[in-house]
Amino acid sequence: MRDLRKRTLSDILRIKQVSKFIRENKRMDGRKLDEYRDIEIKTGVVKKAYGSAYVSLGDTIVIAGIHFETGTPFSDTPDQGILITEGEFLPTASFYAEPGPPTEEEIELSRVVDRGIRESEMIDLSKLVITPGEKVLKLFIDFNILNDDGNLVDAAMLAAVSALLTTKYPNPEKVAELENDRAELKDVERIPLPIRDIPMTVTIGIINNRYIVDPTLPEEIAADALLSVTHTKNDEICAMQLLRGELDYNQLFEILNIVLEKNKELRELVLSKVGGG
Amino acid sequence: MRDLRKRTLSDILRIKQVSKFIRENKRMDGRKLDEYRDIEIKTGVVKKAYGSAYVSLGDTIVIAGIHFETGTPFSDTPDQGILITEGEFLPTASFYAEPGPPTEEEIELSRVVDRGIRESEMIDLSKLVITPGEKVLKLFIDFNILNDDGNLVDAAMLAAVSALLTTKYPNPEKVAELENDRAELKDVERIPLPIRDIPMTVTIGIINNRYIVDPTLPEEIAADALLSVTHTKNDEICAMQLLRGELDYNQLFEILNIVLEKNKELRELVLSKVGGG
Amino acid sequence: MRDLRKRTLSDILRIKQVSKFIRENKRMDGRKLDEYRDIEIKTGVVKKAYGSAYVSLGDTIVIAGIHFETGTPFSDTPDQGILITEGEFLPTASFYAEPGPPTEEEIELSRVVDRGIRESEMIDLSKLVITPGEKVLKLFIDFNILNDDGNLVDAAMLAAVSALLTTKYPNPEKVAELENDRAELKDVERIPLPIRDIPMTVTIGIINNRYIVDPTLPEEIAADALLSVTHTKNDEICAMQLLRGELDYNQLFEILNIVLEKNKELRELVLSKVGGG
Amino acid sequence: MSKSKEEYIRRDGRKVDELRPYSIRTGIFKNADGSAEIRLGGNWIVAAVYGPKEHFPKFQISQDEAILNCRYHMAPYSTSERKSPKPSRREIELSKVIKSALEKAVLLEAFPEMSIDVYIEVLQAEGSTRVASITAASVALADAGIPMRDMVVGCSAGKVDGHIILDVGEYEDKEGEADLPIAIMPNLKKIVLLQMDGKLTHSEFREAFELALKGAMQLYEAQVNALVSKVKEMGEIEEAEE
Amino acid sequence: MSKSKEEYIRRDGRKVDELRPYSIRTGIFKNADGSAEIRLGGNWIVAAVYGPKEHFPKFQISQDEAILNCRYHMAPYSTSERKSPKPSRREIELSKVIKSALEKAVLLEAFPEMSIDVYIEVLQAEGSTRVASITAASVALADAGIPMRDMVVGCSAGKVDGHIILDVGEYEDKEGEADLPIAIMPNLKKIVLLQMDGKLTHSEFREAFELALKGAMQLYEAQVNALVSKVKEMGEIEEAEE
Amino acid sequence: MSKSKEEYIRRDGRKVDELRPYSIRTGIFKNADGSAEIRLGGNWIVAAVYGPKEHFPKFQISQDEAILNCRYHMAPYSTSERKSPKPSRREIELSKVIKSALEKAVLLEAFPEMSIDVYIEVLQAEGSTRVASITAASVALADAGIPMRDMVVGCSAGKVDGHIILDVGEYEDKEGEADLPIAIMPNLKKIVLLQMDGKLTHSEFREAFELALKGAMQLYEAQVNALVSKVKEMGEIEEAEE
Repeated sequence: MRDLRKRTLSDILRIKQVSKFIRENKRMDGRKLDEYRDIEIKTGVVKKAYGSAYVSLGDTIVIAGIHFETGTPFSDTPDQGILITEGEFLPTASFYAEPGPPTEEEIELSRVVDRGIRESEMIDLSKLVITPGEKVLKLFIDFNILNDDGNLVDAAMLAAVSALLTTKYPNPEKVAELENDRAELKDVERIPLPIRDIPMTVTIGIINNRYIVDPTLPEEIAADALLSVTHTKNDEICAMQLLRGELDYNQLFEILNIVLEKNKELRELVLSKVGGG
Repeated sequence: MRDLRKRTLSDILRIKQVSKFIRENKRMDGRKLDEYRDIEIKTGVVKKAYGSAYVSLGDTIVIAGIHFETGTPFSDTPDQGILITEGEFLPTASFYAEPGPPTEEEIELSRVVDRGIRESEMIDLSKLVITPGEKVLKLFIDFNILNDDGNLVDAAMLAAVSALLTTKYPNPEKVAELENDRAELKDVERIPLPIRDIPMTVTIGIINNRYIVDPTLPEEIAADALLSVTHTKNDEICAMQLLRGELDYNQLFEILNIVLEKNKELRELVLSKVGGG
Repeated sequence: MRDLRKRTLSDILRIKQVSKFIRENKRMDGRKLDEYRDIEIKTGVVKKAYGSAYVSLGDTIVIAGIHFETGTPFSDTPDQGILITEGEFLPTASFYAEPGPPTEEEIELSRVVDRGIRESEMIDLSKLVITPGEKVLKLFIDFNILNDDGNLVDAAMLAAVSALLTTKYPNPEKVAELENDRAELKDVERIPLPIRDIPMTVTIGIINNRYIVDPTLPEEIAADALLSVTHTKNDEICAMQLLRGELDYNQLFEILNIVLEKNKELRELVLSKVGGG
Repeated sequence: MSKSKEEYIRRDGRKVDELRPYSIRTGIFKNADGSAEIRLGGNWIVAAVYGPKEHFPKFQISQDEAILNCRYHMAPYSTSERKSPKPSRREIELSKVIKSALEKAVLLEAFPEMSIDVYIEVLQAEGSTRVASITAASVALADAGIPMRDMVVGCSAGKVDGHIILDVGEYEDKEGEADLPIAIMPNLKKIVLLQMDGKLTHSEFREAFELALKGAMQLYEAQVNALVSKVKEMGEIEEAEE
Repeated sequence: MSKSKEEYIRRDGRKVDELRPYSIRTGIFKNADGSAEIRLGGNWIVAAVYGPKEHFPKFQISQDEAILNCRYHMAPYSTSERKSPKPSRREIELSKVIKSALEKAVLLEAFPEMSIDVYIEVLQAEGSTRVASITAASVALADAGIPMRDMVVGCSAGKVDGHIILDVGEYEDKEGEADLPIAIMPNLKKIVLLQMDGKLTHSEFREAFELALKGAMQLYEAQVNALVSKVKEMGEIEEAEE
Repeated sequence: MSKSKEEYIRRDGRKVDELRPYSIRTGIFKNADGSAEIRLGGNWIVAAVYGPKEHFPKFQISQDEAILNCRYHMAPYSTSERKSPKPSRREIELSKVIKSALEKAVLLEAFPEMSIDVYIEVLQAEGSTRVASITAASVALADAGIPMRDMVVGCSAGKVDGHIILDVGEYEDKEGEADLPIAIMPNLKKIVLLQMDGKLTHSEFREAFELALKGAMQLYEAQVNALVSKVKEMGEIEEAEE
């Protein structure tokens, strides 16, 4: 379990170090408080998937892959495809990440990413319908943390969004003609996903009442609070999660302003690296 | 796990106290040996369910709720609806009741309640058929122990029976016309459940060779045996479970006579509070 | 868990004893190095199953039972029935065999037996089709280790093969006419399984660089390697599993020659006891 | 219901008060500390006992007495439809009532901080498996040399076509009007397992209970004989070895 | 959106800044160390607290502070379609965020090596259950006498038909444009739970947040009253007993 | 089968005795004590090693040697149909045979009471993943500085269209007549993993085995090179830092 409250002796020393730097408006890796680490984005890294992306934020590494299956729509949304997001920490990611059923941290992370995608209405799910009320496409976003050096939400969102932007999916009209969905789906003509928005998530850590962008794992442990905010391309807030800690009321609004800026920076970066939108 | 054999020092002291009272034909709470605690029954407590009941037997609190889904009948009973009973101790109920998969005590309790309802033929399951052999209604009885002060079987049966007596279920003829069962089932016209009997369960504890009705948790721990017997309204025995301990042959028949009396008392009480039947 | 590496003091003494005998080309139970223990095979032991066999190899006891259900074919083999093999150690088998989800040893054992049956093409799965692409028979091989005194692979294969050789299965043409598969399947006319081969598995242990056949549990613990090899009736190798340990390259080929001989012996024994083929 | 009790012949040819053919054997598994097999009509059930032995994990041990674990389980091939090997809710309930019954017989206080495991496997099921299981398990416990206050022996009675019958078979379980499985300690005359489903009047219940008692006493003899023949066999082996 | 904020009447008759009817009771369960019940519109939620108590297994204990466990769970009958009793991914996430919020209020450092269990059961759900749950849980903790830096109280705001509204009901949750559940420590003025979904501009967000704060302060009064009336009752009982 | 062994060209253009393009890198994950990546045709597999470290729970530790844990797992997106993240029976079997092979190479007796965890993740699968996995895992173990008797390197051979071929690709695995994955300790000349399915005569088997051996020796060179380049890089970094 990824338990940021765990305070071993070495954690405490690290926290002191981190705090000392932050008090001087510096960070241990030389970054400015509002600066992201180097961001690497590679798409199409897994050819077997319909879309995929490899993202590294410094030493944090995430891979996302997109798959499709046919299925029955939910009874309350007969004219919508189904979006499913499942994220796991691979046991390669850290000493704490052991194999087993998903932990509450993994479930929270998956659901935060899912809300970012879903609430921004990034994908037009009505375009995933094969026969209304009977058969639709299920879009699976699977992502994995391969190495954890903090800020998993931003990294996972970047991976999921980049994978989706470069996904080609089975044309539902052609799927309707299949005899054996399961065997033949992968050979159906593929068309680009109907993208309507590009949500971006920025997570802010509060250390010594200063706001830091893209916290590393030691910074997360040192932080008094961690807040993830997702914006649409039109600057609406579409998802928010206080991952940990407590905030003053005014801190919330100060953070929102920082996030709004960084979110634009990040979206431009993705567009330049991935295209789409 | 609810393990009545667990004998801490305080258990042992409690058992001695309980036994001392019983030897003098008294009980710690002032009741007579064959007297129930105050019984509170409220029906319709959960509007979201098709039927529900809140029952307290002294400090023992149980809630039961009734739900319906459509499903395929069992292959050996194509012309019968399906009855499913699942009971759980909520972790609010006691220090021993921890969250997790159902324990053997929870499974036994559920199955004893289920047999009481099923074997009395309380519900005419043939009236739950939508299309014979293809589609029927599944009737779910879910009950929860919210606080455990003993005699869970009687309390759970009272809750389940009271909830069923006041349940209105989706008219199968109207269900047959639905396009989307799952989404529309809850809006279908509802009619009263076809009730054929009102089973009642009475549990007797044996302490110092005396028979006590409606045992509290300390009395259950002190008891040498606990026997639950369910009767139909026609005084037939329809279910029986030796929950714990050992009985002499003659004790069995002495208990049956007590149970037969109490069962009538209890049924009248339910009818007066709930109506139906 | 069946962990052959577990080395208690009594294990170590036993290993020394076993090794001493083997160095003198003898075995503790008086057998020659290449000799099987007494093999008992009884078929039709469980009338409720479509086929069954009880096999004992000395004190190792295995029962296999064959069942059928209807189901949907896999998307990549629409014109083939489905073969499923599941083996478990019953907790009767040994002190280490505790109830619970299948261990890695149980899964390996099941899959080795499954490969022996499947890769030899023993059963003509195309004869298990009811409606191509839509409905086929699922053939379940369930086997249990009742007592473990080593060489479980050979014993389980003998039980599975003997059960299959004497299985009569529901005529798919008649199954096609059923209204309610689940309820009526067991009453359908039964015909012999379409048998095309009779695979046999022989497991060799290496102790002190000598090859021993049909190792007992103490011999397995003492062995440096355990190799299971399955042959078809035409002397082709159709499955192989290094269960444990390490082999020189030349040892592998020496073992293959021994296995080829023993495999014929075993096949004749089965044919004489069970018939078929 | 037109035929009298004496005339009524059951579907499998039995009279109302007749047990199915039965046999009990002990010492069937080499590894277990005790074991037994029962055949009762088409039922084929084996039981193995491991223990008394050290209990893990430590925090669960009881200072005063041994912990008895009990698993009743049906093999996938034991029924005419395949049964998933995963324990069902029914199997979990029966494990609990069988454990509860055996606990009254075993001198648990003789083995504080230890545990005793009883494993029952139904290899073929044909009605009344729970009582046949407890009968076999009790023999396996005795075979393991575990001290007991009394044997435990089970038997069922039921009601079919209006007749009270002994030893409920599979058809009678499915189609009958009532099923009453019991288990007793035959010398202490104590009931340790008692369940019922179906419908019985009080007088029918008494008749069924007494019939089940009679059947249990008959099976108790078979338990004793199985244990005696094992002792005899061992004597013969020892004599032969001398 | 044609109607002004003052005129807009919600489907259940409420004004935009109106809470549903609510009540909070404490001391509802005898066995628990603390307990509370909240009713908020159709929501019916109970919470029980066990602890502080020894923590098992030992290797998980924390030397510095108590471990807080928290389970948010919905009863199968709490929703209009039956909910499986097995915890869903949603329930696991909500358990985590509620735990995380309560941890900021409880003086965990007062009980090193111990654990405190908070169990929340939604008996009937009608929108905004997570914030009602945390409100009840906080009262149950106080009822258990566990020392806290402040109460925790939750409330939601949202956007429906273009209007920012207080205390999102079930219909508004499903059909509305945004949902913002928050929980605060009302005296310390700290946000301890904050989630959002839907779409809000920054100015809408500010309006919604301030509305939710206002609602939370109103519910905080009900928390205090519930605790005060319990103390009064106890006083009366004691007086009566004297 | 009309074409001779020399002429036969495989569907992906390879000769019968030709490996797919491959590369091995080490030190790819910062947190793990050792890590490696292998690409072999379309296979993309990573391995991480944690340990040696204290083993929990205590009652499982071995007094004499370290416990080696091993997990082989396929990512949901690694195959052309989505794979459930839950380990399948196939993955559990492969974890077991890979663990069994690595145990022969690692000097477990150097770390009594400790454990070593090997995690293998198949990010993209294209045939012969188990042998590629073991090849990567062995490099990750060496990268973690864990003492070993020898490297472990795996390779597969098979039979397709009547020809014995090296390094079975995905199409060849599905459509071919036999698959023979092996792993060896190349200096000690020991087989530590050996499985087979399909049908091979004894002489075909010998040919396939020898081909797989040859391939394994080629991949062993790549293992060594990966470890050497890492050492070189570190040297360069150190020089640069001086």
